Amino acid sequence: MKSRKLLWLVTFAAISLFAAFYLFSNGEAETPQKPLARVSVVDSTKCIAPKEFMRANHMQVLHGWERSVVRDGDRVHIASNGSRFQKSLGTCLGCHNNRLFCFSCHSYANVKPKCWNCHLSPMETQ
Amino acid sequence: MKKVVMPLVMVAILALLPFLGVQYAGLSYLFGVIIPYTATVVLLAGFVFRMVDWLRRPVPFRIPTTCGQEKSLEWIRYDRLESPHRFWEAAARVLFEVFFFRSLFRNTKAELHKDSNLVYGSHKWLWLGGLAFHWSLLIIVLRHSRFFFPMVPGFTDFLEHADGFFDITLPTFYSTDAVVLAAITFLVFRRLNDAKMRLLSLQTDYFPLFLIAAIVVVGVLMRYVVRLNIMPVKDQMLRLVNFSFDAPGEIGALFYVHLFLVSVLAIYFPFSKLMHAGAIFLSPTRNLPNDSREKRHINPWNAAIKFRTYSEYEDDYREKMKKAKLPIEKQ
Amino acid sequence: MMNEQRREFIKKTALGVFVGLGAASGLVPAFSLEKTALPVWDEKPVPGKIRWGMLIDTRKCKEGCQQCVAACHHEHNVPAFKNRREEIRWIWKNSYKNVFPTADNAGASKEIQSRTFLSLCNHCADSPCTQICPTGATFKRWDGIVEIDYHRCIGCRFCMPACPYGSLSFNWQDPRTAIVDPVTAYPTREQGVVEKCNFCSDRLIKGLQPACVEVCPEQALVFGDLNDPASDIRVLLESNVTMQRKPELGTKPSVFYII
Amino acid sequence: MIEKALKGNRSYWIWTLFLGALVASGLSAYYQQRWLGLTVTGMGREASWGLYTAQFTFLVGVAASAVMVTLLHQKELTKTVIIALFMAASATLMSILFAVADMGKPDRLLNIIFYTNPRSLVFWDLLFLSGYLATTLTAGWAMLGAEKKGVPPPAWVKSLLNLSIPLAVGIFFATAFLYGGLPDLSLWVTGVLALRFIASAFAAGMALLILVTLIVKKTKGLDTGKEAREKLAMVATYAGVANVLLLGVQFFTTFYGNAPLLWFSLIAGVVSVAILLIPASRKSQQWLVAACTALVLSVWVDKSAGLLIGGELFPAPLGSIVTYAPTSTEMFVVAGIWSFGSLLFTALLKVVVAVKAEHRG
Repeated sequence: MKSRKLLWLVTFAAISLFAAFYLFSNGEAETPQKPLARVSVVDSTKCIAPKEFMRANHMQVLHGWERSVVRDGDRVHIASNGSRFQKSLGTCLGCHNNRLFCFSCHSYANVKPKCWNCHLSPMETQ
Repeated sequence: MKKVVMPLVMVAILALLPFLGVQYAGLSYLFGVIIPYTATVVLLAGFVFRMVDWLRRPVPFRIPTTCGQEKSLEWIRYDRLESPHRFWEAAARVLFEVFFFRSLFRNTKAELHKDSNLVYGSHKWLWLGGLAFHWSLLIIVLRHSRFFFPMVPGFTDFLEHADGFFDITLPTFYSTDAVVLAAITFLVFRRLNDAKMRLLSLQTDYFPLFLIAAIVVVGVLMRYVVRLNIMPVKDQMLRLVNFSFDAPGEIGALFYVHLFLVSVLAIYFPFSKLMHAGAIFLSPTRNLPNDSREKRHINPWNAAIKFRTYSEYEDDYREKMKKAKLPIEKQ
Repeated sequence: MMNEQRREFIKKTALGVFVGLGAASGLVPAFSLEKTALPVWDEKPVPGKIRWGMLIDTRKCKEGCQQCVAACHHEHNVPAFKNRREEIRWIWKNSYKNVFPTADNAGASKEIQSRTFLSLCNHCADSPCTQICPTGATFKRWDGIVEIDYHRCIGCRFCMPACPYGSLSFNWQDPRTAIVDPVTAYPTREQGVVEKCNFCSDRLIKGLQPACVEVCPEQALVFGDLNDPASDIRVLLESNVTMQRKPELGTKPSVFYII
Repeated sequence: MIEKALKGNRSYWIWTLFLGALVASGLSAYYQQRWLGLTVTGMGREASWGLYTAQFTFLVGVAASAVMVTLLHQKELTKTVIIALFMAASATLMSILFAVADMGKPDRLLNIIFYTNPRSLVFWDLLFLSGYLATTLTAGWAMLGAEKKGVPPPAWVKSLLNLSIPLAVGIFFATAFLYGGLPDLSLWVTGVLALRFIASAFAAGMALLILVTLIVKKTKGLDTGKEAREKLAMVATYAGVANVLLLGVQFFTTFYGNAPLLWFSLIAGVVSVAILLIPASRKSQQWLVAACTALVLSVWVDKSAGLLIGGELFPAPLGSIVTYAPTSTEMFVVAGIWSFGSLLFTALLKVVVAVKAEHRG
């Protein structure tokens, strides 16, 4: 019985040592560099996707943008027709510049996402 | 096995009906307007009918179940909840049953151990599962009130906020969705797991479970996976609560599946075990005060009994009694 | 079409006064959010390709000048809480002793010791804050910038004592109450998250220099790619004696100082 | 079984209601904190940790040490094991609650699971803690259930207990290295930190366990045995001696000297250890109570004040010294969480006592 407990402890100690090595070791590889691609500034007045799609999926699009912009630094959205947009809430609100654009539907359906906790909402600007 | 598969197939067919009907036959008016109204009428009328029917049945005897000290002498403390003596005490007992499932709380389970002794241990899993299931369902139903009011009432806001506390998904994740699915899974497996429970369970036990599970799953799919456009849904629900017969707008077929299954549940409700929702208030072992010793309870259908007192008897037979030299009280 | 149906219906319900506003709101003039343009990088960035760094020539930095601080804090909606307890700062000036507490002071002249030095997040190559963060909200970007994902931060504040430079600030209360002149181009933060300098990653994608670098009247700040041997910053680093803050901790800061 | 916690005498209910009232006031204070932000606490830019973190550290130690009763594996302790398990569970729950109370955005708590950072010791600590809570509570409850039925506990209880031990060790290491790895909490970054964390945890944990068994004995007449308490007192003594020595070392190597609360901690520690070292006083109940109380207080003060440095100084990353004083809101939340844990522990103990009484009578 005692020996089994000892075995447990030894196993655990081994795992934690291994984990500690993994945790505190430094594993960041440096890759060779390549010149930056530069693209001309484009502005679009068309929406990134058809209305019906956006109605159902805008939150998913925005959520995906948020993740890829913040985490991966991928800033460019390529629409299905090949046109390019910057992934930004401003891209949407630049065209949909009705101050109540978000709020009329969202208050009707009582859906309250937390976007405006940080992003300045159209209602707050003037 | 048939007892489990049949209800499953039934629910699957019921789910497919509106899907095919709306997607391929364009029956959105039938599934979006006619059936919901019908179901509501059936639910309300059926519920009232069953309740009135039960209420009119006379309760012949006081048959409260008690497990506490009965009210007797003033200086003996009695158990107000376990042996209620007044109406309010009995009402409190019923309400404890309704809100906290007190009788399930007492469940025990017999176990046969190796050394062949039978032991009883407390077994609260059904109580816990039942509480989780019913309370989550209640919160989910109340939360749906956001579809029925143009301006959402404050308590719905509060419920949504509390239920959606954990900021995980985008449409906000509701904890009750997960809890109710877990609870249903438990309640189904509870019946399947044990030979005795399998024997006791009938199709009518599995069907409502599967039906509610299907409603929840479709709801979850609509919200988190397919992400149905919510605007025409709210339009349609507002129309329904305003008794409008206008045709619904463009809504995904899944919504009709959800709505149809709810309608089926509503229609099924008054004619099934689901009526325990109303019946629990009428269960005589729970709602009767235990006062048989202080009040005389008479069967309502008993014919009036003609009692004959001794003095009447004596009046009738006084002369004969005198002759027989029997002692009489009045001369 | 749908909107019309809905509007008509709302009229029927008679309660949808506020909601009805939405439909009639074409009357409200357009609000002023800037139009976005495509960023200067249009492909998915390669991790490790660049490592942004900054060189601060403290000899040029003027005493009393707060232009970089003001520009940064304005650009990023940094709230101006007055009390020291709740103060939030991305870039600020501090005394020699506080900025280089572990440096050997024997060689530093009186003049140096009396000056103030800019301090900001060092965007360390081996950053303790990203290591301790339980959710990966504070993370190392592909370009060496240590960024905070404000959507993910749980506000546990373990990063704050983990950072040897005191670069992180916590939003003890709603920061919006203390933002003097909010800008629409950059979001604010919310109550309960940690924040810090982001090396102006928001400006870099527009092809601009960081706000502090751009605004400095003395050009005391140089910003560039530490991995690019031809960049200004590399040239300057090779031709000058520079120092980093607390180099003995092995965090490998990306901010260098010419004293 | 839990229904046994719903029946009790007057003093039981008074105690329960008292705790309940404290929980309620803690909740309302926490609601204020949720609404207005952590600005309602005394914490600030430089003193970013306060009372909550201190309670967390203390309770983590108490929790992880309690399970070691199972490791001792001695006959005299069999009656104490369940109490120790429940104490561990309650303390773990409290420590998790303190961690959550300290968070700026508790609604994102689950991000720790969804966006795991395996390099983060915070993640491992919380993972071990939740696993530990689950194992100790389940194992204790199953053992109690078996006892009530008068049958041997199910076989899996043994595995759970075996699992809880490495989890406890994991908690010790994760917490100690978590603080040890912070470059600028200079007071914590000493070679002896991890050792002292473990020593003080054992001292406080065992002392608290002794006190609990004494309280149970006094109020409910359930005696877990004098021998058991002596065994625990032995462990507490060893750990206490080690802790006092290590604390003394720290005293003379860092600037603890001008913090009065830490002086209190050191003196209380020395006195309690001295009492425990003398066999005669260790065997007397009054002296045992006094020593254990002093020991618990000593460690508690050291954990609180050691982190906050006597409520006077806090070595901020940039070397400046900042004042930290907890606000009343903070204290109400702390009292609320402690009461919640005590309420849970009381209920669990009530069940233990009722089950054991059933078997005697």
